[in-house]
Amino acid sequence: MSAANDGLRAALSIRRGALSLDLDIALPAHGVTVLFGASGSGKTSCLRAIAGLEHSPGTVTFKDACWQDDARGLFVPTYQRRVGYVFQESSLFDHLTVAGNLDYGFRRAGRPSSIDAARWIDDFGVRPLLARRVAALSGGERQRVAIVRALMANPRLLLLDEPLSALDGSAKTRLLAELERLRTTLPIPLIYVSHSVEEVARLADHLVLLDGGRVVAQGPLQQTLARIDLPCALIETLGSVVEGKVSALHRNDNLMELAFAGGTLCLPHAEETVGQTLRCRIDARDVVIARDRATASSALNQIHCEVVAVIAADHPAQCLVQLDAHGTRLLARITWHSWHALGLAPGDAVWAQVKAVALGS
Amino acid sequence: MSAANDGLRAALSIRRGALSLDLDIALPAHGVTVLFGASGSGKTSCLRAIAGLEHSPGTVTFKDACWQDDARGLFVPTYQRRVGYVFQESSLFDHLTVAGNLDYGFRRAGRPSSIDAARWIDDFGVRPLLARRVAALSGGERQRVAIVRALMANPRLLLLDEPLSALDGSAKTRLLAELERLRTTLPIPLIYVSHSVEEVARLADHLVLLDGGRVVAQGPLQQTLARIDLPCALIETLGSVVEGKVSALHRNDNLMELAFAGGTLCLPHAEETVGQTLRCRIDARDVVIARDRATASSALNQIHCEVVAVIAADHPAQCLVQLDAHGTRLLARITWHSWHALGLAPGDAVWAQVKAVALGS
Amino acid sequence: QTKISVAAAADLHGVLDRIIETYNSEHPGVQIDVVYGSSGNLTTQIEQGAPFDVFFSADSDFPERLVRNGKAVGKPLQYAEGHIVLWSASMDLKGVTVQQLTQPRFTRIAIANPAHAPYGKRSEQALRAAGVWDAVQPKIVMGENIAQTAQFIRSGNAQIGFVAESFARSPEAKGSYVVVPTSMYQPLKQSFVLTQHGANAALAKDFMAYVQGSKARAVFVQYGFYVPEIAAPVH
Amino acid sequence: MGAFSAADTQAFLLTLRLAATVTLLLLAIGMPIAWWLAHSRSWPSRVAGAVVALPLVLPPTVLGFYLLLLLGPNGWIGKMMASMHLDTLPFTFKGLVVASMLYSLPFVVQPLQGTFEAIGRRSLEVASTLGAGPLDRFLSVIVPMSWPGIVAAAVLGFAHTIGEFGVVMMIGGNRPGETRVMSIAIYDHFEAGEFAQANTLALSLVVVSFAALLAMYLLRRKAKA
Amino acid sequence: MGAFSAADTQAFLLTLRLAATVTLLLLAIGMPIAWWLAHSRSWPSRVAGAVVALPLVLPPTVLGFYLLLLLGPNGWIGKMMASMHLDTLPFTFKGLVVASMLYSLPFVVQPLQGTFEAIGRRSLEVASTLGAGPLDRFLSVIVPMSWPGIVAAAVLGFAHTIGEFGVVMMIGGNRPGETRVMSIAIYDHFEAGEFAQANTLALSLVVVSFAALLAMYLLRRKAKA
Ligand SMILES: Nc1ncnc2c1ncn2[C@@H]1O[C@H](COP(=O)(O)OP(=O)(O)OP(=O)(O)O)[C@@H](O)[C@H]1O
Ligand SMILES: Nc1ncnc2c1ncn2[C@@H]1O[C@H](COP(=O)(O)OP(=O)(O)OP(=O)(O)O)[C@@H](O)[C@H]1O
Ligand SMILES: [Mg+2]
Ligand SMILES: [Mg+2]
Repeated sequence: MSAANDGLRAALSIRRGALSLDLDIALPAHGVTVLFGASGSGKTSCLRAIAGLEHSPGTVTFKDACWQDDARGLFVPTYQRRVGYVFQESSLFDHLTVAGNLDYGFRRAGRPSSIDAARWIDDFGVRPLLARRVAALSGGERQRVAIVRALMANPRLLLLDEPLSALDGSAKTRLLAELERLRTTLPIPLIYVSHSVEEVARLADHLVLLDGGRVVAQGPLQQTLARIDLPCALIETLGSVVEGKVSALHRNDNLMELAFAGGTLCLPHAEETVGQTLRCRIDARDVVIARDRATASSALNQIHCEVVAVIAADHPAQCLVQLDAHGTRLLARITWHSWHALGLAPGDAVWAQVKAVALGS
Repeated sequence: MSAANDGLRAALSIRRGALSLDLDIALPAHGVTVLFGASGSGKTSCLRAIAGLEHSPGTVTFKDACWQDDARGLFVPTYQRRVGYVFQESSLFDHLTVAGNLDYGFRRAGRPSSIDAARWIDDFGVRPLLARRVAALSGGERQRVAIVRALMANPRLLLLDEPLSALDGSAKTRLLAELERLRTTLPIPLIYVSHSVEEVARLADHLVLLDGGRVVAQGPLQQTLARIDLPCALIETLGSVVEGKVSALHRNDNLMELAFAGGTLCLPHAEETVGQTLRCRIDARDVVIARDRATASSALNQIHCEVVAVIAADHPAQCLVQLDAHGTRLLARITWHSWHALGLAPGDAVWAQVKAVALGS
Repeated sequence: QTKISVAAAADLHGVLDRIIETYNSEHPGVQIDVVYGSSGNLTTQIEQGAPFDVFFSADSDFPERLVRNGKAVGKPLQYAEGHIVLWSASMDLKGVTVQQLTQPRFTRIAIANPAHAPYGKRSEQALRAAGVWDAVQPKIVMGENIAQTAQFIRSGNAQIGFVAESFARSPEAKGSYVVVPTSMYQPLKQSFVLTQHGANAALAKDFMAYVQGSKARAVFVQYGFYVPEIAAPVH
Repeated sequence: MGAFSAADTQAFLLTLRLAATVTLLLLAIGMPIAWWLAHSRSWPSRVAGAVVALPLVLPPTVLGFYLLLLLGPNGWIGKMMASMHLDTLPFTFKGLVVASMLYSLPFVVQPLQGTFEAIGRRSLEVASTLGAGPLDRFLSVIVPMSWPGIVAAAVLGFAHTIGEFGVVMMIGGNRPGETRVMSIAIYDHFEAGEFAQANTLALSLVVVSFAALLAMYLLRRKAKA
Repeated sequence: MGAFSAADTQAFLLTLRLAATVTLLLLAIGMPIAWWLAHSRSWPSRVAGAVVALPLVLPPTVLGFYLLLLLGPNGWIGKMMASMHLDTLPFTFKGLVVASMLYSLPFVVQPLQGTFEAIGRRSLEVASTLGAGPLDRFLSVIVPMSWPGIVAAAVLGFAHTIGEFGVVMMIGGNRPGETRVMSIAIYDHFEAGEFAQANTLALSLVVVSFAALLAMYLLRRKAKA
């Protein structure tokens, strides 16, 4: 992978208790890489090894710097790697105020003028919290402070370990939106650990899939999602992601249209503007396949597709059908009964029906 | 409510920090009551007050016994109330083996012959664990032991505080199935705290809804679900529950049919047998409304209903439509756009379409 | 040099303070610090380099040990003779003899530890001379030094005990005492010696000379000591 | 190394007996005190905490001296005991036990308090729901769960009692078989210039105490691991 | 109550000076030791834990006596110091400082160890990712986070040094202004039968120590709340 030369390259053999993970990854120098895997698959261990918090045998290089090379006995300690790290659970310093926390890394980075601290503080809504004691923050506020603190330390690489996992519904939604905004403006690469498909869909440019102690796939998002050789549970979990541009707003109905190569999707509208690029994840179980276009149905979205492949799903009654809509892959989970009843076969032209409400984020 | 006389009656005024909850509940002497509410709504506080672990002003009576009556200065301590309590997080005694934990309450209850300890130990798969140290158990195993321990103490009332919340996917699924089995055989009333709709659907006979510091609704499950005067977020979260009997198995397709007053649902089959009573929850977002019966579609289930009412959903583009299928209430979330496009109005006859895969539990 | 340091046996509490007071009134501007303790302990400390200039022991053995070890210079000189008395804070001891200590009214008899305290050794001698040493064993309680022994008696925890006469005669002492005949034990040749540390201290030598002089002798007598070549105090 | 004389052996055994007695009694009274200190946030409990710690900082001779006055025939406790036809405590084994208990109290209470603080209320609540009353909960939950802390308390109390000198010197009276404990015997040997015997005795004391401490440390680490 | 004589005042001030010096020095050397004991699971650290605790259980007079022999002109440390043209330590303020440090070491190390054990590695890892090196982490994370434990260690070390008697008696030599601390002065007053002065002095000692302990207890509770 050509990205390897100017991004992060890690070849590590991680052994911790029951965990045995052979990692060999090459990540691009820009954008968000999501490390995706089930609980216990070793995501955190991997991130800790990259940050130098744990020493597993192998090599790690980042851009022009070699961080670890056991053959040469080289191991750069964490504090010299300039990696930002946001931990899975809150990890603010209790003995400092919010402002003191933010300044901790900022001061040690020499308070560089290249860091627009004020902007981040505003972007993440941290300004009203500055004078507060850490104990008086909610879970969402704590994670926001932790992210801004990491950013202000002027890192060359930002690592986030499931920053949303400890948050409840609304706090999660809000912080995810803020991270989505950060994604478009951040000048450094970001590695984001997650086991949430929603987070993958919204943030990932690049995807690394961990399963059963190894990297089962890595690469740009759409390419990785389209692979049919992965375990079906994984394919199913991932679903499909449609990326397009907002093409029209129907303010009366609070709906908008998202245009992509395969057609148009109609989905609930919040604050998006026309022309904005948007991603939309479609769960395989929300897709209905029909031979004909339906009329007089509340299923608003009907997309003309071609059947590409079918594989068995994890439940014996069901199968996963991969569809192609002018280059965008869609995934539908249906019963084998329907597959046979509709007489489907790869190459057939069908309609994929998706309710607009299923797309509300 | 007539059940009040022979079940639990609690009138308590619970004040703890930010929480201010005025509780007035009357629960039947049999079956499972689910206390449902968002995180922080005071479910745990409520259970603790009933168990006597916390003393909030008010009265509590259970069957013929008065447990608390502040007017008379009466407060029966927990250990004399004979309530079983399964805590939200694991609470086994570390210094005892599994067998020691089970025996703790059993011995104190006088090892009554009326308790069929062996059956519970087998039902919950605890037998292979008996000699283990508690530290060597997984989360799911710990909760199973905690439940059996509580049962073996011969309680008159069993309280479970989100026993599944600390478990991950598969452990949760398995234990939920075991609780479902317990529900049908348990001779004592059970109060189950949860904020999971799945658990409500599968376990509740009786429902108490907590919101904003008060009981917003209480009563038998179907009656409570049918109420349209509740906050729409709550209605939507609850969805609908269809209870019926398995009427046919299609082993080739791994599907089965569930017959209920309003028709038949086709859904994935696991180990159910014909004649078995089954509950099936239907998420409002999985229901499509159509004027006509669809043909050549993978949506297997089409149920003839009448539109009962419509209310605004929490997203301005959407509405919740309440449908009636011969006495069973169904709920559909659709866009207002579709509502108008289909020209729907209360009293209209429509088809509710549900994918079979959406019903896989 | 205007300052010296003196180590002194515990039975000199009071008397030595008084002598230093009178010495100071004649030699204003000099300072003499006194440290009281058990003679054995002080001897060990001097052997380990404690910066005392003069050592007042309760007997002559400890000063001789220092001279033998080269930790003191010159010969030990006797400054007084120490006698023991039977003392009680609560009982009238008129007519009581050492032999009578076997009587049941004396449940606890305090003595200094004969193993190392000079006054303790003399108490043992007196009890042996009276032939009651073995008989009174169960009643014996021992102090680590003579001052602590006095404490047992003063607080009433021991009804009776052997102490230096100076304790029984001190102004604060309550109760009554009887002298133990010197025929029953060997009076203590309380001696002092110039330590190596103080070998070159003119003030130390001057003070030692003063202690041997008549004014100091009078104070010793006043506090219940016997001084060679001077008539014994009247009881 | 000097030999272990019969008198020294007696002092050694007496010391062990004293330490064992004091440790057992202190555990019995220390547990309720420690539980109270661990779980009450009231004003009196805070003051009591400082009072219990006081023997840590009092010179033992001072403590011993006041005890001598207090327990003696003229002290108010001594008078009280006399009026109840009890012997006064100074110069007796019982007296040493009382004084040592006072002296070693903080060494027993503080480790107990530490473990008790670490036991959450949850385990007690669980026991309640399983039908255990207050005393039952103490015996079946608190005691077994705070085992490492109880061992630590016992070892510290034991070792500290073995090592005490000042208090014993003040109120003991050095009576063989009754109050002549090892620390006193060692000191006597020093004063008499019998360094060889002193060394032997001191060494045996150090070995016993160190073994007890080491056992505790190894145990504590195990409990943590 | 007797009056506070000039000599007593001197002893009082000397005691405070000694306790303050010892406390500061002990905090400085106690912190690294406590950190090591708290975070190492190696065999040597466990043995070291027991060694550090040893002064808890040694009779202070025994400790003092061996120090006297070791530090005196014939002891090997004394000889070493003499060969380096340093004064020997016994009977000097410096000597008292050294002896008191040894004696009070466990009282400082143990509370420090307790708080250090409570600080997880997480905070240090966070500091690393924010660019803080090892010393920086110690000063900016460990010290402020273990503040209550440091206060407890300081108070206990201070109070315990104030109260020590046996060691000081053996190696101090009771020199006014140099080694005559309060506990010795009180004992002297006792021996001389000057109870009024003894009481006054003992009371002032108890008041100082108790105030320190009480402050610590109140602080500790606050920190927990
Ligand atoms: N310090 C350790 N000692 C022993 N085993 C460990 C240790 N750290 C990790 N493991 C093992 O490694 C496995 C993976 O841990 P890791 O935290 O990296 O997983 P994860 O993918 O981050 O999981 P999650 O999504 O739950 O955070 C764990 O299940 C555990 O068995
Ligand atoms: N001991 C307490 N001190 C102060 N506030 C408390 C205390 N216990 C509970 N509360 C308050 O009561 C609220 C409700 O607590 P409770 O645990 O009963 O909620 P819950 O419905 O069980 O929530 P969850 O689903 O998260 O368990 C909490 O948010 C908290 O503000
Ligand atoms: Mg993780
Ligand atoms: Mg709760």
